[in-house]
This record gives sequence, C-alpha cells and structure tokens, in this order.
Amino acid sequence: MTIEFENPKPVEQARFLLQTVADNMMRPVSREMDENEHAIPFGYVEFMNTAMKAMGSGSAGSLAPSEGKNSDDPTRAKRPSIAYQLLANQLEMLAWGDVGMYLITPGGGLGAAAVQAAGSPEQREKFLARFNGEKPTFAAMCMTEPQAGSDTSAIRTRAVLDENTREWVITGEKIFVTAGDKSFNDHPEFGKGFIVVWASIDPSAGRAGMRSFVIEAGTPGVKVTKLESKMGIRVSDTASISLDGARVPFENILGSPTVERTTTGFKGAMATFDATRPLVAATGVGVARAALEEVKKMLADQGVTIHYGLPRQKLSSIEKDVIEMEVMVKSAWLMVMKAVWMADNKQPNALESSMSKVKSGDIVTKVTQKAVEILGPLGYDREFLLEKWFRDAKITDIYEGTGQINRLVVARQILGYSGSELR
Amino acid sequence: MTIEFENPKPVEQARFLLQTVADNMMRPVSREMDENEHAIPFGYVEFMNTAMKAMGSGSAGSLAPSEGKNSDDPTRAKRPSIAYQLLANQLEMLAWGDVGMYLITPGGGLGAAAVQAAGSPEQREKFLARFNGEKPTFAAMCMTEPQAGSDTSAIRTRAVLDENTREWVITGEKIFVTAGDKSFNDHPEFGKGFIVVWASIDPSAGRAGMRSFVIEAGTPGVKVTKLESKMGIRVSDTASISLDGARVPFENILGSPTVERTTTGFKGAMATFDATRPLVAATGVGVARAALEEVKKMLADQGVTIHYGLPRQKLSSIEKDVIEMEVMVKSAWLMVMKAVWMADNKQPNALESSMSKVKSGDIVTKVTQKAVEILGPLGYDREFLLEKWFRDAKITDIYEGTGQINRLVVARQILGYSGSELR
Amino acid sequence: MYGFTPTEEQKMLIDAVARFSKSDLRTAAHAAEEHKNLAQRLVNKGWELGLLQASTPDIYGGFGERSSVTGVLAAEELGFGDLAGAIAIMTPGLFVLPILLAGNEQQKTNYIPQVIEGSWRPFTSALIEPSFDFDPNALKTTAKKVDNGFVLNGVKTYVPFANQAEAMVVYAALDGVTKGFIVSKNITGMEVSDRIKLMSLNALPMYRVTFKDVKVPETSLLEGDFEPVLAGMRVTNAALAVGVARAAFEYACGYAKERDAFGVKIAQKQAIAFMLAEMGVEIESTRLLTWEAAWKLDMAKEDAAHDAYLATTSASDMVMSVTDRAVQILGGHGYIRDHPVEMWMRNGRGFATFTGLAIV
Amino acid sequence: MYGFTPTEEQKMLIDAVARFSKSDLRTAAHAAEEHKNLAQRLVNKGWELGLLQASTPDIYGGFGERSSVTGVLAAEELGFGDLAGAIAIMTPGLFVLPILLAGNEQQKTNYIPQVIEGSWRPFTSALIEPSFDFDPNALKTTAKKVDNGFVLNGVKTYVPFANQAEAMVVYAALDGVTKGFIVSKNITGMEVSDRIKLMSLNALPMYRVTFKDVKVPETSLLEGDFEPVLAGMRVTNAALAVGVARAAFEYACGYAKERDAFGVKIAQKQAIAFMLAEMGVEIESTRLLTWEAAWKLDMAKEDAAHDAYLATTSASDMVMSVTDRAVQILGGHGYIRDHPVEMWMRNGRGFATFTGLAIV
Repeated sequence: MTIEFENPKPVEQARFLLQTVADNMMRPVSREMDENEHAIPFGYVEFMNTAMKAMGSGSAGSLAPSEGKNSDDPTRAKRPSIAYQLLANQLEMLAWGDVGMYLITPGGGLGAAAVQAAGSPEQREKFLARFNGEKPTFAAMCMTEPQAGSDTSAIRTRAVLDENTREWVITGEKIFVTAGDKSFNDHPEFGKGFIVVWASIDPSAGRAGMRSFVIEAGTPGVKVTKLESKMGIRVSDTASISLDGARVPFENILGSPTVERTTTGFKGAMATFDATRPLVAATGVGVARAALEEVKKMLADQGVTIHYGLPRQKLSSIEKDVIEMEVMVKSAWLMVMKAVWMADNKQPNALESSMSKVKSGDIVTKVTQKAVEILGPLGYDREFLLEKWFRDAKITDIYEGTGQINRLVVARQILGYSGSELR
Repeated sequence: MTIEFENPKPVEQARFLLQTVADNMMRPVSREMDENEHAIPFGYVEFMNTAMKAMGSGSAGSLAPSEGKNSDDPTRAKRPSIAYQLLANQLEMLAWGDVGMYLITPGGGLGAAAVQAAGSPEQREKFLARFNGEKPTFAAMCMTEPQAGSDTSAIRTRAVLDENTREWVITGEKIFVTAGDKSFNDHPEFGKGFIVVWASIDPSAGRAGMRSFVIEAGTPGVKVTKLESKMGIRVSDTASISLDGARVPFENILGSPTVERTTTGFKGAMATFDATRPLVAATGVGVARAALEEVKKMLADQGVTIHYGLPRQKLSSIEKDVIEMEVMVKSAWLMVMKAVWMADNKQPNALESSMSKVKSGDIVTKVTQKAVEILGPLGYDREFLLEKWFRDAKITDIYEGTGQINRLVVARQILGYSGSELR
Repeated sequence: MYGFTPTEEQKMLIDAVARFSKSDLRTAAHAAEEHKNLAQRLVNKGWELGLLQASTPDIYGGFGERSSVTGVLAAEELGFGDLAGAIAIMTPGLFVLPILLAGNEQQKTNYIPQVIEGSWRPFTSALIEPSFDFDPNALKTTAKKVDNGFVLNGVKTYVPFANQAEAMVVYAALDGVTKGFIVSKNITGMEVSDRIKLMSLNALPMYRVTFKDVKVPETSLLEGDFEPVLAGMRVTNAALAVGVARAAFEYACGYAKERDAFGVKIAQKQAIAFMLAEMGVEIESTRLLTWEAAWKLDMAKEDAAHDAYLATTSASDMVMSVTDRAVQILGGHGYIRDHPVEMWMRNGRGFATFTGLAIV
Repeated sequence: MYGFTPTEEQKMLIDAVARFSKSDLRTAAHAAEEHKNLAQRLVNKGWELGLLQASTPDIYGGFGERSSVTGVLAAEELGFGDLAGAIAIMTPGLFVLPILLAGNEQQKTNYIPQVIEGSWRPFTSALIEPSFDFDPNALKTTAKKVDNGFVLNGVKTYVPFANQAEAMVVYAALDGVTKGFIVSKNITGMEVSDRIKLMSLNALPMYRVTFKDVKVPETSLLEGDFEPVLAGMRVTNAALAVGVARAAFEYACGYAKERDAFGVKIAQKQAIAFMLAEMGVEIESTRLLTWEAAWKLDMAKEDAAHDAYLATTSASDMVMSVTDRAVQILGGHGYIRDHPVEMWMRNGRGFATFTGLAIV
C-alpha cells in the first residue's frame, strides 16, 4: 500500500473517451434539452447504448457498481479492482458534460444497481440481461413517497402476497422516480425496462419489513401519473408513479420473502447508499468543474488572468474566489476518490462515502453560485451554460440523502452513535 | 412613530465622553492589562466610579437597565425612554475601548441588574445604594455551575431555610463569575460588594424552585476558589466560588420564598436575558468596530485605499473583505439598536434581543478573525491590539447564552415553539 | 431619534401594497413565470396602488414627495409577492424618478405628467451592459458631445419593456461620467433585440438594446448627478431582495412546520430550526441596512450612497443564502417548480446583477 | 494508481512520531505555552525520532531520501501534539532542506552533516518579513551583488531560535528573485531583537532579525530555485494545520460526548453533531489536498507548487474554522486556558502567516 494520486491507464482512457462524448454529444444539445423540458435526446441515448458496449461495459455494470463481475474476473484477482474508481471518473466526466443527460444514460441506473446489490444470481440474469440488448433500456428506483423522503421508515406502499396466485399485490404512491417514464412507459425506441419499488411486506415490522420488487414496464395497475417540472436537470424525467393493486410475480421480490425481526434487508438498501453516494458526489464534482473551467475560460477571454501563489492580500476578489473554487473542486474530488478507492479495496466506507456526498453537495452549490455571480449579467443569461449548471447543481445536495441526512450519517460514524442516539 | 436612524443628543454626548475615556483611560493600558492577567486597572476603575456619577448615572443604572428609574422620572413621561439605547451606546463605546475593562466597570453589573429586575423596592434600596458611594463597588451574578452551563435547569446549588435562625443555608459550586473576586473579596480600594447566587429552594419543583440570593461580600462559608486564566478579556476576573453552608438572611432572597408550581421566577431570570442580551451584543459590536477601524487605519498607513461602490468583480480581495466587515458591523449594530429601542418602547423583544446576540457573536468573531488575517504577520503580533481583540471577541458568542442557545431561542420565537417542542 | 415603526400613513400604503402583493402578484407568479407572460391587468392594478404617483409632487401630476423609506417598505412587499411583477409595476419609475432627481424643470414638466397621470405605460431605462464586470460608474456606452446634442454608442441589456417603450432613460459615459439621456422610441440607430432569456424573470419582457451613432438633442441630457439615482436603485434592489428572501423564509417555515420526518415536524430538528433562525437574522439585518440607507437618502446624508452600496452588497449575499436554504429545507420538493422556492432561488442569484431594474 | 494508505515503513515512522507527540509534546504543551518555555529535553527527544535524518541522503550524514509524503504525515502528527514543539523540533530542517533542495554540492557537504549528525542544534532560517502583505516571492529584504559576494539589507521576523542560531538561511530578493543565503552567527550588521511576542507559539523563541549591509561571500548563495523550497514549506504548513485541527476536533468530540445538557450529551444535539461532522469533512478534505500536493512534489510534477499553494490556502481557512468551532462546542470551558482548545484556536489563526516556519 502507498499514498499516490495517479489514474491508472484504463481510467485515463475512459476519461478521454467520455470527454469526447461530453464535448460532442452532450454540450451541443445541453441548452436545447434544458429549454424543452420533456424532450428526449435520442442521439445521446442511442450513442451511449452503443458506446458502452464498445467500452466493454454495456450493462448495468457501466453505470452501476458491479463488484460481482470484477471478483468473478480471474485476470483481476491479483490486483485490487478499480471498478468504482473507473465508474466515478466516468460519471464525473459525463456530469461535466451534462448531469441531466448523464441521468438518462441507458443501462439501468439505480434500478439495475438494486438488482445487482440485492438480487439472487437468477434474478440478476433475468432482469439485467436486457441492458445488453440493441435498444437502449432503462430501469428506475422507486423509494420516495409524498410523505416519506429522507425518512424511509415512513414508506406506506404495501405489498401483500396473494396466496392463491402467488403474486405480490402492491399499492402505493411513489414520487421523484428518476427515469421513471423511460423505464416504465412504452417508447418504441427503447427496450422494455422495469422499476424497482420499495414496499413493506409487514408494516408492523418497521424497517425489517421493507423489500424491493422488480416491476416490469407496462404492468397493469401501475401508472406514471406525472412528470415533474424541475429547477434543473430538466432533461431527466422525474416521475410520479401510482400503484393500485399491481400484481407482481412472487419471484420478483429482491431478498427474503419472509420477515425476520432484524433490519438486515433495510441495511442492505442503506449499504447501497454507501456505494452510490460517492458516485452522486462524483457527478456533483463534474458539474462544479464544468462551472469552474467555464469561468476561467470566460475570464481569460476577457483578459483576466488568475495569479496563483500570491498572499491573499495581493489577490483580486475574483482571483480569491476562483482559487477557493479550485480548492473546493479539487478537495471534493479527492474525497470521492478516497471513498471509491476504499470500496474497490473492500474497506468499509460508510463515513467516507457520506463525507464525499456532504462535501460535493456543498461545493457544487457554492461553486456554481459563485460562477454565476462572477460573470455578472452574463452569468445569469441563458445564452451561456453557467446559469443552467447553477440550477442543475442544487439537486446534488438533495438527492441520495440531503446534505443534512449525510451530515447525520457522518456525525454518527464519527461519534459512534446509533440512529437512536443521534436523531 | 416613524423610521429613523439618528442618535438623540444625550446619546451623542455620551458617546463623545466615553470615546475620550476609551482613548485615554482604556486603550493606553489595554496591552499591559492583557499581559498581566490578574492585575487591576485601578486608574480606570476609580475614574469610572467618579465619571459615572458626573454623568448622572453612578449606580447600577448606568451599566444595567433601569426601567424603574425612568418611568419614575416625571420629565420623561411624555417621550419614550431612551435608557436602553443610551446604555447600549455607552457599552459599545467602552467595549470599543477595551471590552475586558468594560466588564470591570464599577456599578454592579449583572448582579445589580438582577436586584433591579427581581428585587423589591426595599431590597433595591438596601443593596443598590452602595453603588453611589465614594469607593468603586462591584456586584456579580453567579449562575453557571461546573455541570450546568446553558442548561440552567441543571443547577445543583441548594438553599435550605433554617427555620430556627430564619437564614438560608446555601451550598454549591459556581463558576464563570464575572468580577467575582472584586465583588466578594476584600480590596481596600473598593467598597463592599455582593454576589447574587442562583440556587434551588425546592429541587423537586425544577425551574419553579429556582431563586436568586444576595450574598454580601465576605460572608463566611463562601470562598473564591479560583480565578480563571482565559483566552481573552484577561483583565476581567472570572471566578469560581464555592458555597459551603453559607448563611444568608431570610430577606436576601429575590422573589417569593415559597414555590408555586409555575416557572414565573425562572422566567424572570430569562426576561433578564432579554434585557441584557442586546447589551452584550452591543459590546461585541464595539470590539468588531475597533478591529475594523484599526484595519482600515493600518491599511491606510500602508497606502491601501478601500474603494467603495465598485462591482465585486473590480474589488481587491482586501476591499471585499473590508466591505463585508463593514456590512457586518453596521447591520449588527442596527439589530442591537432595534432590540434596545423596543425595550425602551416597552415592546416585547425576546426575538430581536436574541437575534442581536446571534448576530453580534457571529460578526465579532468573523471580523476579528479576518482583521488578524488581513494584517498578516502584523495582525498576529502582540505589538498591535488586533490579536487581542481576536481573543476578546470570542467570548461574545459564548456568554449570556451561546450562539447555539440564542439560535434556539430565535427559532422558537419564529416557529412559535415551546422549549419542549424544539429542544 | 431612532425609530423602527412606519408612520400611520406609510402603514396604510404598505398594507395596501401587501394585500395586492399577496393576493394578486403571488397567486399569478407561477403561471407568469412558466408561460413567460405577465397579465397586463395585474400590472395595471399594481400601478393603481399609486406608489410612483405618491413619490411625485403634484406640479408634475403626482400627489406627494419621494420618500425612499416609504419606497423600500413598498418594494419589500412587492418583492415578497413576485419579483417579476414588482419590477414590471415599477418600470415607469425607472423613467420618472431619474428625471425627478437629475432632470431640469423643463424635462420634469415635459415628461413626468404624461407618465404619471394615466394608466401604466411602458417607460423604462437602460443601464446594465452585457459585460461580466459591468460597473454603472464606468459605462462602456458612450455619449459624445456634438453640435446641438450628443451621439450615443453602446449596448445595453436587461432593459424591461424596451420593445414597446415610448421613451427611456439611457445611461452613458459623458467624458467618463455617467449621465442619463432621455431617448424616445423609434430613434434612428437604436435597435431592440429579441426578448432575452435569463435564469428567472421569465414573466418580464427584457431586451438588449444597441445604440449605433444615435443622435439625441441637448435637451435630452439629465444634468444632475447620477449618484443619488444609483443609490436609489441600490436600496430598491436591496429591498426587493429582502422581499424575495422573506417570501422564501416564510414558505420554508410553513413547510417545515407541516412536514413530518422521523416522527416529528422537520422544524423541530435543530438542523432545520437553526437554518431558519439564521435566515431570520440575516433577513432582518439586511432590512435594517436598507432602511437606514433609505433614510439617509431622504435626509440627504453625505454617506447615503455609501450605505446604499453596503445594503445592496449585503442583500445580494443574503438573498442567495436564504433562498438556497429554503430550497434545501424543502428537499426534493424544493427542487420542483410546483413550489415557488426554486424560483425564488433563481431570483436570488440575480440580485448581484439586478441593480438598475427598479428604483423607488 | 490511487492509494490512501501509507507504506509499512511510513506507518512505523508515523506511529513512533504519533506516540511521542501524544505522550510527550501534548502533555508538555500547556505549561510550555504558559511559561513561554519549551524543555530542550523534549526537543532533543523529538529530534531523535530522526525525521530530518531520514530525509537526508547518507552521503550527508542521514539515512534516507526526502519524501514530502512521509514528511506531511509526520508533520500532521507533530502538529497534533503541539505546534510550538513541532516547529522547534523541525527548525534545523529549515536550514538543511533548502540547502539540500537548492544548494550546490559543496554547500551540502559543508553544512548538512554538522547539523544532521549530532544532537539538535539551533540552525534556522529567516523568511517572513514584518509587512501585512508579506509575499515570499516579492521580498523587501534585498541581496545586492558586489565584489566577492552579496550585501543583504532588510528586516525579517518570526525567526525561530535566531538568538542562538549557529547559522541560518536568509531569503532575499536578488534582482527581484527570491534566493537563499547561508549566514553564520555573529556576522557584522546582523542584529537580533528581543524575543517577539505573538498571539500563540509562546513556547517557541522567535525573533526579529535586521540585516544592515551584511556582507556575505559568494559561496553563501543557494543557486537553486526557491519554488520547491516554498512549496515544501507550504505543504508542511498545511500538514501542521491539519494536525492542530484534528487535535481540536478530537478534543471537541470527546468533550461533546461527555458533557450533559438538557438531559442528553451535547453531541446528541444536531447543532453540535453537525458542526462536528463538518469539521471532520473539512479536515479530511484539506488532508487529502496536502497529501496530493506532497505526492506531486515527490514526483516532481509540474503543478506541484500550484497544488501546495492550494493546500495551504485551504488549510488556513479550515484550521481557523475548525478550531473556532471546537472552542464554541466547549462553550465557556473552551474559553479558559485549562482546556487546550483556545490555544489551538490561537494557533489556528496563525497558519495564514506561518508558512516559512517549517519544511519537510
């Protein structure tokens, strides 16, 4: 083991490749997609579906962690995996391109990640194969409910087993489902996706009774009732999904169908957060870096040079701001890298994972806010992308656990407190 | 009623006078007093004892709110009192001079304020007359205990009535008693002072059982056990006081000797905070203003001009900092003025009072920290006073309710929550 | 003396503004922003509150004297309702008040009554320029003295209602000093762009205006100092920011007291409660800075312009922070446009740039 | 590859430093600060850890190659124990490492072994100058080329052990470029002031040193670039700041978990817990910046100096904020000198100025 800070070749190659994607497939349509909220950038989606296969990832593995795959791969047995590091870099670069478009990259996203993390080998095979198909295919995670946000224990969606048909009958309301429309509704351009729905199979058991269910696109009783109009990441469809007695095959439950009075199942979901938080953080860093680079470029175009190395007393206000932004972006990225490196090295990273999310949510907000301010009348104008990134950025500190929830997680880890000791 | 922002003449005169005091009696000895932690600046103390009488205040009224006095004064009947405004201005100016020295201004301080607020007319006469004597005289408030800081309900000091002698027998440990030594111990230069001790007469009654007692200097069973070494305000003696069966005359209890199951008595103490918090806030503003003015002066001496009116993009980092410091000092002062103006106008000001304390604690910390930073190697050097003000400043956000406690109070007021609804 | 209570007269006016702002502006705000269209009916109704008229002496068709204090009280209320609506209603003031402050008698008589006496009509002004370090005291738009007048050259942006404006005050550097010029519509060399698109204020039609060798007569020059005009714009900007911040703050308070999580209302969590407390403190501190600066303007104090600058500096940071935290408190709900806080956050960032869009 | 774990060798060294720092430096820190006196025994013991020796090749009397990464790991641990003690122990490095980095072979052979091979002896350097905008790349102390040498003029301050230093590296602007000069004690024209008094570091003897027409021979010039020296100072400053911040953070965590208020431990209050969480995040983020910069220095990456600057910039703000919050968490107890946090807060503010007091 050693302390070092250099990307291995595959990571550099992936960054180079995705930089090209960002430059050519994302940035040129960013503004148009933002202005036409519910339009779909088919060009990007189809390109990525092909490109990811060319990159040897192709399925959920590309944009969701796939530890299984790596540990199965004998060639990788001897050196530590870099799968998460690779992924974080890919996501950072895509988000640098357009974080909204990144969110609708085909491959299954969080839905596939859930199957990957909590499904049996049979389930993985059954549900994940589709992401290797010709058509771009989506899957979505349905967790949040109108009255249950950060407090997932308040989830009201119920799954009841119909003993006669051996089907789960699921009823409830889900909101904030990323890619919910593309995953569930019929789009001729896309393959058949699914949604993963969190529901209780035994409300009296609290969190121990929580399970997730794979629900195939088009299942009767399930309906996308609304696509949200959002501040930013407008190209990403955020759906409300209503389930009214939706019938789901018994074997679509992820995890055990019986309830033990432990919260293992739920902790599984929380462990997914440990894996996904640094990845979300990576996307925040991508947006922040985009804004920082654009500010420097626009300032340079105006003849403004940033002098580094000076005492603060000799800096201009803009120089001080830009240097602080650079510190923020750089340190947030290092925190992401540490968290994913730990994941790759099978080290528990609940603390570092949440820390990276706290940091990223914080800095992407500050950096984009400062970027718009520095550019004055130009920063605020939709002629440039800075104002869009300001809007896109804010979601980083909200989804996958708000900054507040992640501070709680960090504090509990630091203090050695349980959830009941520090509420 | 109208909106206006001009000091009436008496306030301007008081400011002018105290500016002279600050310039001539405080600043010249500030450094020396800071370096010799437990020395007493007799010159200042004696001067102020005389000066305050000349200013027509002389007693507790000068440095503690004295609503009674004003409403008794028939000439003031027609226009609203400006007593609190005057006081806030006096304190701000003294703190501008040296906030540690301000804290040992004779006149009774918080101890006298407690008698003023909670005592009967007889008690006021009996205990407060001494502050008009020839010798500088001190009184102190003893509330905090080793295990009871912000949480005053945890006070363990007990007062038990000895039915035979009709004396209260008081036992407990008090810490952080400002001017505890000067108030209780024998100093030939000073008059005989007292301490006001908070104790429970009925622990089963919780806060309803809390009372304060006037304990004359030198009372047997009471001992100053320690003078704290502090980060700043070193000229102000901060004492630990131990009470071991101290016997106090029955009539020295402030408030009712019987316990009703309400928290009226305790709320009285809390109401004192409404009165004193903006005054503490005023002292914070004084320190902050001192630092800001010194920074501007030292920069001007180095040929650095602060340009106002420019867009942030054209400011230097120092200009931006100084302008922000100015915004902070100015707005904190306005919040103090509003809180004391409300007090003068008999408007409930619990919200504004705590807001001003939050703001002042916040800004004096930031301003003095920035001041030291801006002056670089000079800011950190004990050759100048900036580093001292940095140390003096921090107490503002701690005493009379920490920034956190005051945020709680503000939030409860804003949200309409009780203490049990928002803990 | 100090005082923190409006006069009875001010109270009556402000109450009327507050009622309109809450019941009319606020309720229309969401649709106006989404459909990029503000109902003229609403603007007219706001105009009829008579704020500008009350700031204009009767010899010019109004019924009062300008009071910046009254103005900032009103601006806060309007901003609390809806920023785009507030600016639209106040736009004719951008034309009238600079003339009142810096114009000569003839200019006042010629121009002010026609604006003041009728219903709301598009008179505006052009100050902001499309450069990152736009500085109202160092304009890139120039005025050159020529025979019988001046020639204007330059580009302005963020000009409300420029496309339909009957006249506007255009600011330009005359020998390096900012001066206002009255420019009527359809003047040769002036070109109005398509409507510009900003991060917010979609309800408000704003334009870029280019001046290419635009010849204006000598009588178009406002000879008076620009400083009090700019100071007036700055306190107005600050007051509008306080209004927007208060809107977000109150909304977040209400939400936090309703929203359950982990068995309590989220407002009962210190993390949320402390944010709200700090938001409250910051709003109040900027409000008081704004009031004092306005009062100093009214009293013609020497440091009034200085204080106006401090107030708007404070306001820009405060409103960004407060509106950001309001979104944060609402979490995912804060991010969707069904709730108004995300719009206030978009408004919020703009105040660093909005000085010049309104004046009281 | 990325990696975040020290090598086995580094771990052993760091563990030894950490043990010393905790058991020796920390326990002595309070008395040393209060009595303005650091026990020489302690400094010697720290010296015997061999940090500088391990950074010095064996041809100059040491037993290793300089590694900035190892250096910052050690510096964090020393700073965690006590900043004044840390700087005292590291002071000879201020003399040795610049010679190693920028000196010629003869200078290395002449000077380094005598420092390295014995017990701790006062060799130091003089970089900081008493001006508010002190800039190591634009020194006011000048070196002028004359026959057979240079003439130094200027004033230095914050020079550790200047009164007893057997030799020091003095930095001066030679044709506007910062260069180091080796200056021996008792040289004509050099005057050492009385001990200076700062806000903290009272245990550390520091002095102002005036150079008036001080003539030094040609051989005293360190011809190499100052940039890597400065970068080394900057990462060290950052690492020491991380150490101090971590000390305050851990102390505050411990206190918050012990202290009761309102029926719970104060750490169970979100207001306190969130502060601790943020402190933890900020410490870690600066630590990683510091590590990366140090690694880049070791790898001689082009942007190493740039990153070192960012690390120390981050550190200065971070350590101020963390130590301030540690005091705040302790409340009144944080303000009294019985607890170490107030000293750490005083240390904390100094890092904006301390670059130049240590190098690894």
